[in-house]
Amino acid sequence: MNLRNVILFAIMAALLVLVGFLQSPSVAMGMVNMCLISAIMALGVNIQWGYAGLFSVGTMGFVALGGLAVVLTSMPPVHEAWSAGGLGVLGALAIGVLTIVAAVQAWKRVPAGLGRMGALLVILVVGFVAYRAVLDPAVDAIEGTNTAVAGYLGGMGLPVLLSWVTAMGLAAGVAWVIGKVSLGLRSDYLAIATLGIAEVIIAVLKNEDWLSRGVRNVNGLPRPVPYEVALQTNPTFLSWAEWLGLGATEASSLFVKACYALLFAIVLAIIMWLSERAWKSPWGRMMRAIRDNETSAKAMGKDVKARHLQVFILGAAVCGLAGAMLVTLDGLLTPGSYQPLRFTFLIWVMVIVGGSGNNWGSVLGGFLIWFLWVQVEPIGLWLIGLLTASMPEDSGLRAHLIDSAAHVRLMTMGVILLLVLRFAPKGLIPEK
Amino acid sequence: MIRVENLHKHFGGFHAVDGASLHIAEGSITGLIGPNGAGKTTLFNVIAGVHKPTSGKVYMAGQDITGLEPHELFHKGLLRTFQIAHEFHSMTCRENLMMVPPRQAGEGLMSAWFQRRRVALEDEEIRRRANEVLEFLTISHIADEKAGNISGGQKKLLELGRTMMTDAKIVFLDEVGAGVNRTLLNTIADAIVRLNKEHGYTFVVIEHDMDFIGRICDPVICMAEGKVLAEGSLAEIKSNEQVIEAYLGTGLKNKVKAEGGHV
Amino acid sequence: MDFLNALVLLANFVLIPAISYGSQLALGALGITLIFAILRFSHFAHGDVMAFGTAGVILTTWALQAAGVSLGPLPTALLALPVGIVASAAILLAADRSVYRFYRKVKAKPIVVVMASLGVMFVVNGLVRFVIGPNDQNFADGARFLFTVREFRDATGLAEGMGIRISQVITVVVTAIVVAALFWFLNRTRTGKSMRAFSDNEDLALLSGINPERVVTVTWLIVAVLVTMAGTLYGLDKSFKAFTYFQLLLPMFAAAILGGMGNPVGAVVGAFVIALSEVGVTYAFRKFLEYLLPDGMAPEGLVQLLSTDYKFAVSFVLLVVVLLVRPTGLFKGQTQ
Amino acid sequence: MKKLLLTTALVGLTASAAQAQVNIGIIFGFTGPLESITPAMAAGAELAIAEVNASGNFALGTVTSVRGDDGCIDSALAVATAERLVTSDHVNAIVGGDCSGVTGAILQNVARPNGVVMISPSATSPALSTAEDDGLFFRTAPSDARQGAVATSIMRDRGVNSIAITYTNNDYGAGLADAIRTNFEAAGGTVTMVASHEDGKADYSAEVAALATAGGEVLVVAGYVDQGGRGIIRSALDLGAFSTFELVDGMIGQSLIDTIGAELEGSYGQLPGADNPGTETYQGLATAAGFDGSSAFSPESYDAAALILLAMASAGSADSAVFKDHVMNVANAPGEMIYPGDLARALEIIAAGGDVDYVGASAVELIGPGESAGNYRELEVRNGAFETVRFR
Repeated sequence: MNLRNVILFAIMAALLVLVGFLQSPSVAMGMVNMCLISAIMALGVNIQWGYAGLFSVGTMGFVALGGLAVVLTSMPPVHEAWSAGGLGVLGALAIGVLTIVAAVQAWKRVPAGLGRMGALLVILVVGFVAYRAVLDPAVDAIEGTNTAVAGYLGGMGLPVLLSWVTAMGLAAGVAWVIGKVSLGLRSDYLAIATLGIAEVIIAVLKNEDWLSRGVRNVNGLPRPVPYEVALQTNPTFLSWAEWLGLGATEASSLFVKACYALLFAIVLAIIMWLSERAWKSPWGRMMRAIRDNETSAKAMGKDVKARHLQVFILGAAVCGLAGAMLVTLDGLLTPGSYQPLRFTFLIWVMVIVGGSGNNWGSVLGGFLIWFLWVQVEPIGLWLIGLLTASMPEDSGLRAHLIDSAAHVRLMTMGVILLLVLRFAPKGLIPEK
Repeated sequence: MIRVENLHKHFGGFHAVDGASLHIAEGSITGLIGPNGAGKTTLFNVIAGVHKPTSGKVYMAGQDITGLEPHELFHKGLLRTFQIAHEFHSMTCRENLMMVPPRQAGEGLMSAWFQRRRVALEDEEIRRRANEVLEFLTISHIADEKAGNISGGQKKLLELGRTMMTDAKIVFLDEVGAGVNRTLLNTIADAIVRLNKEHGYTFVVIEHDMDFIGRICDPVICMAEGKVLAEGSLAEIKSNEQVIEAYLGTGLKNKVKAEGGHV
Repeated sequence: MDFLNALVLLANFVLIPAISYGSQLALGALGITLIFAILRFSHFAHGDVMAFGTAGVILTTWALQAAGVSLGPLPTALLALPVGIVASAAILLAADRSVYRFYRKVKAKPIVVVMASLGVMFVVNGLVRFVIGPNDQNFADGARFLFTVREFRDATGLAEGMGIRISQVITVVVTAIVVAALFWFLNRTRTGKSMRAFSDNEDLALLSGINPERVVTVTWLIVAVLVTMAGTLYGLDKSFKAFTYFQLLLPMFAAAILGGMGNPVGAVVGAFVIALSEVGVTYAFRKFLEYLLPDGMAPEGLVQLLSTDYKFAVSFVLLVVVLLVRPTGLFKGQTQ
Repeated sequence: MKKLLLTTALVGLTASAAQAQVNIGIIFGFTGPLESITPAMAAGAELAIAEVNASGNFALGTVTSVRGDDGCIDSALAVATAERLVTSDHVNAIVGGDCSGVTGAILQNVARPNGVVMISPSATSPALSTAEDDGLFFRTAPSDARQGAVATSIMRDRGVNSIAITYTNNDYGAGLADAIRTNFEAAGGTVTMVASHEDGKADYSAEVAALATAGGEVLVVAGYVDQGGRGIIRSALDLGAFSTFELVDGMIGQSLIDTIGAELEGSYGQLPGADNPGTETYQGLATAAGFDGSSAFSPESYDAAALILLAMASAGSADSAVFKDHVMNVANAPGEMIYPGDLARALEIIAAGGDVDYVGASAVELIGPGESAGNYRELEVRNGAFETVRFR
């Protein structure tokens, strides 16, 4: 950390403090929370891109899987649904896995040619038909149970913080499969493939209602911190608030946000500690070598494929963790809210603007870009307000401009990305 | 040490290596010469696992190593350098050397995170070895330079240095002398000979500079059009009719091509 | 008769929609593949540039309609095409001059240019909404059908019918003409040949006296024609909406890669494969089988391989499988 | 960076300068999938506010409105926006959000913690009926559970025995499709297929092809008027798959008829609303103000804003904790019926200690957990326009 970086972070902190004064402390704290989550997502992408040069744009999928993990871990199980079709779903999933294993074995064992194609086809078709035959009735039974509030299998009813761990596991597991299949592709193809796979993950989340209610959303996820409303009626808390000279509402809102911020900051600190330590160790040296020159690294005995898979999984796990934290903060899972623009490309902007290959850069990028993502709209509205102040009230152009204000946000992101790429291609905090 | 049997490598219709067979004796410094496009580099690439051969076999110490991955061959003691230097440009010269030793404890994430002391001790040892190598190659003064910023000849030295960071048995050097000034070339030649004598490395060297070949190599193998043409001492090769014709023929062709605008 | 019915059924619900959708994708995918062949990067701003060009066409169409200009049964938008092409050419060249050219000069890695195209995507995305707003815009006029399902049924006496829209005919015809013209241009004209030479081997082409900036400019101009055509045809056939055009990016890329990135023939074939698989794999074949199978053997369920929820997943699974088996796509694409 | 600081500072200053007044936050998805209908919704809410300001009868001061973007599907953005509006712009109440998912997120993460009243004009998910809300959440749109029953009775009365359903793939569409399916099957009808469609996709032939094979006398389209729903209808007509459509509230809009044309004749649907002259009045007002009042959920938005202001007037306070208990009173009988354009009169009556029954543009009648009772108009497309057949 040199002086320049300290100053950059100080400016960022000052911006947030300024928001606290000019808008409200509560807004600032809310932003800090989202900034922390964004920073972790950016670290996840940085592990894949900055460490290993993997152009994976499937971030959204892993973030969404993290969200799914929260539901699967922390929601109470729906016993009704389990007895209606739980076994059927598990059976169908087992059939699905068996089919894939059989297909892979056939691919490996049967010599290439028509025989292999035939065997594969038979295995896949039979497996698929069996899978659907077992799954469909079970799913219908599950989704038929009290659809308005349940209609899914529920979770395991474990503490919500545990879901942050399962989120990493889930994302890592899926990343292992994706990585096995697609890491051999060259960069642009890998990008499109991961972009598509992320969309497929979202489609599963949206349409497999038995899993997490699909687009019906899961509301009321348990919280790791107290509820504001409970605090507002808690005499001890109220006396604290009074002592601090804050209103009950404001104090409770700030307190809850501070609790979250503390949790998130701890997670971020752990990840940073692990990342920095790894990056400065022989492991990091090896990864930099692989990123610099794959052929040469191979010739020097490094197993590039295995290492790529390793960082891909690590990055995915970190993104999954961030996704779980996000859903925990929101208190609900809305699969419809996962959009590539917001959960993949915006995160990439964070990494590039911050400085790829540099952990501190990613953190700064996460903070700064989230800050702008939220603040550009009011600034844009204000600017357009200034611009149009002299226009007559009923001017069509004025109305058009005001309606367009919200779109300034995307344009700003684009302009920032282009400027950084052009004039500071290594980002605000370059890799040393 | 290395036996190549009837090796073919085809790219589409182009037969880069077309039935080459050769044997490289343990402890030798074998020179591999031949006109441009003779298939020398492709042969290297196939032996070193970069390309899978179309047909044919490669044996190392009697063991079939055909089609193994480069990193697997590395662990068997087979190393190679590249025609165009493949340095790790964003790393310092010392780091370029330090990344080489295989099975470093610190390359495992768990050790990197939680066995700091063990990793540090091991790394200290590797650093010491890297410093020795730098000393040996007389490039200690650039140890902390980014490898992307050093001169072409220094990069070649660095590549040679990397092969010294592990217990190599056989090292393939692809055009070590290309674009290297006379002084550095001599340093490289000295280093190769010393490594051969003191550490028992076997070398296979592709090089166009006949003085260089003549100074360190015996025997010399000449390739042309994907086949092995002749083998023997440099003097023998130089007087071989077929070799002269192969060089002259393509030499003329090359001249014509160059005038036609080929780079 | 049953056989004919089955055939008409399939044509109406699968083949005709897939062919017109495939044609629109083909034009978009051709643009992507050309940019990749000449400039060597994946152009992520493609969908939004398409929306921009189409917005130009729409605004002009409205002006023409207001002025009372009409093409009779054909949509007025065809007249407005040149304006849209100029608009998209302007934005593409502006992006090239202000963004991409710099990276060409410094010989940046392709991935950096891809990132820059992401930036351009964000900017154009906002620009389109400034120009025409986020709303759905309808600008099709003229006759809608060549013949409708009912007309077909009445005329042939079959139980099943099929309809063909004017917009579908225009789509297929225009696509055929544009693709043919493009191939003629690439194979027969001097500029086209130099583009192909440039794509095959940049260094060699430079030595033989090809002006790279000219090749690049011509490429952008062709891409402008292709995207505006694709966007306008798509808008005529369905409707215009900025967000939808952004969404088209994925199937267009899938088509280009499936066919072999950098290979124009591949892009066209890939587009049709994607379109057919999206419609075909999720089609419920019950009625179709009812016609073909003997009585009593008709299936109970819908005979649908995959729910329509996953229709685009089909193209991606296909894409990944093809890439694994043939990393350069169905037709040999570029590897670098 | 310096400039940025400056602008942020100024934004903050303008916000604090407005503190002496009553502030209403308008939070809709100005970007995202609903971006095309939200301007008319926001304009509706702002129309009500302008009317109250113009009346001069609002004792609590001038009402200003602040727009905020919830992205419709980006709950993190929605929460950040709402947080900013509530704690920085000090809004006294929120009109919004638009989509049920983000509405739930704002309710739980901002409105409840800060004790701010929220009236959503368009979040119709049944799940919101049972959400914890501390009496702060209302909606001028009825829950979809009710619409399912209404749609079923409309179709059964017309003698329809089998239907196929397609819904937009979000909580609104899915909830509505569930409600219609359950009701229709309970009423003895057959549902041949329930298939979702994604909004904003390139092509809907696959969905229509599957639905066509499943068959059915009527295709129920539970989507949005200028989104996938329209694409489905267009495609279904072109392919000759269906000729009659049952349209849910999100599908009702003149623009549908304008783009589809005569082929839509005879299709029918339902829209929240009682036998209400207010609807027409509202559309007149909207046209005069320069926007389309028939756009989906625009009347409900007007009503949401109007209800908030009348409740404030009735309570004599802009404090949510106080006026939240007055919302139901002003919305329901007894009292003088209030229609769009009558807000000045309503304020007078309230000031004089009288009672009002706000009917508004969408026939507001709040029941149970503070949601619209669910009076519906049955509409049919006749002569190129939606005509009201009867009220249910």
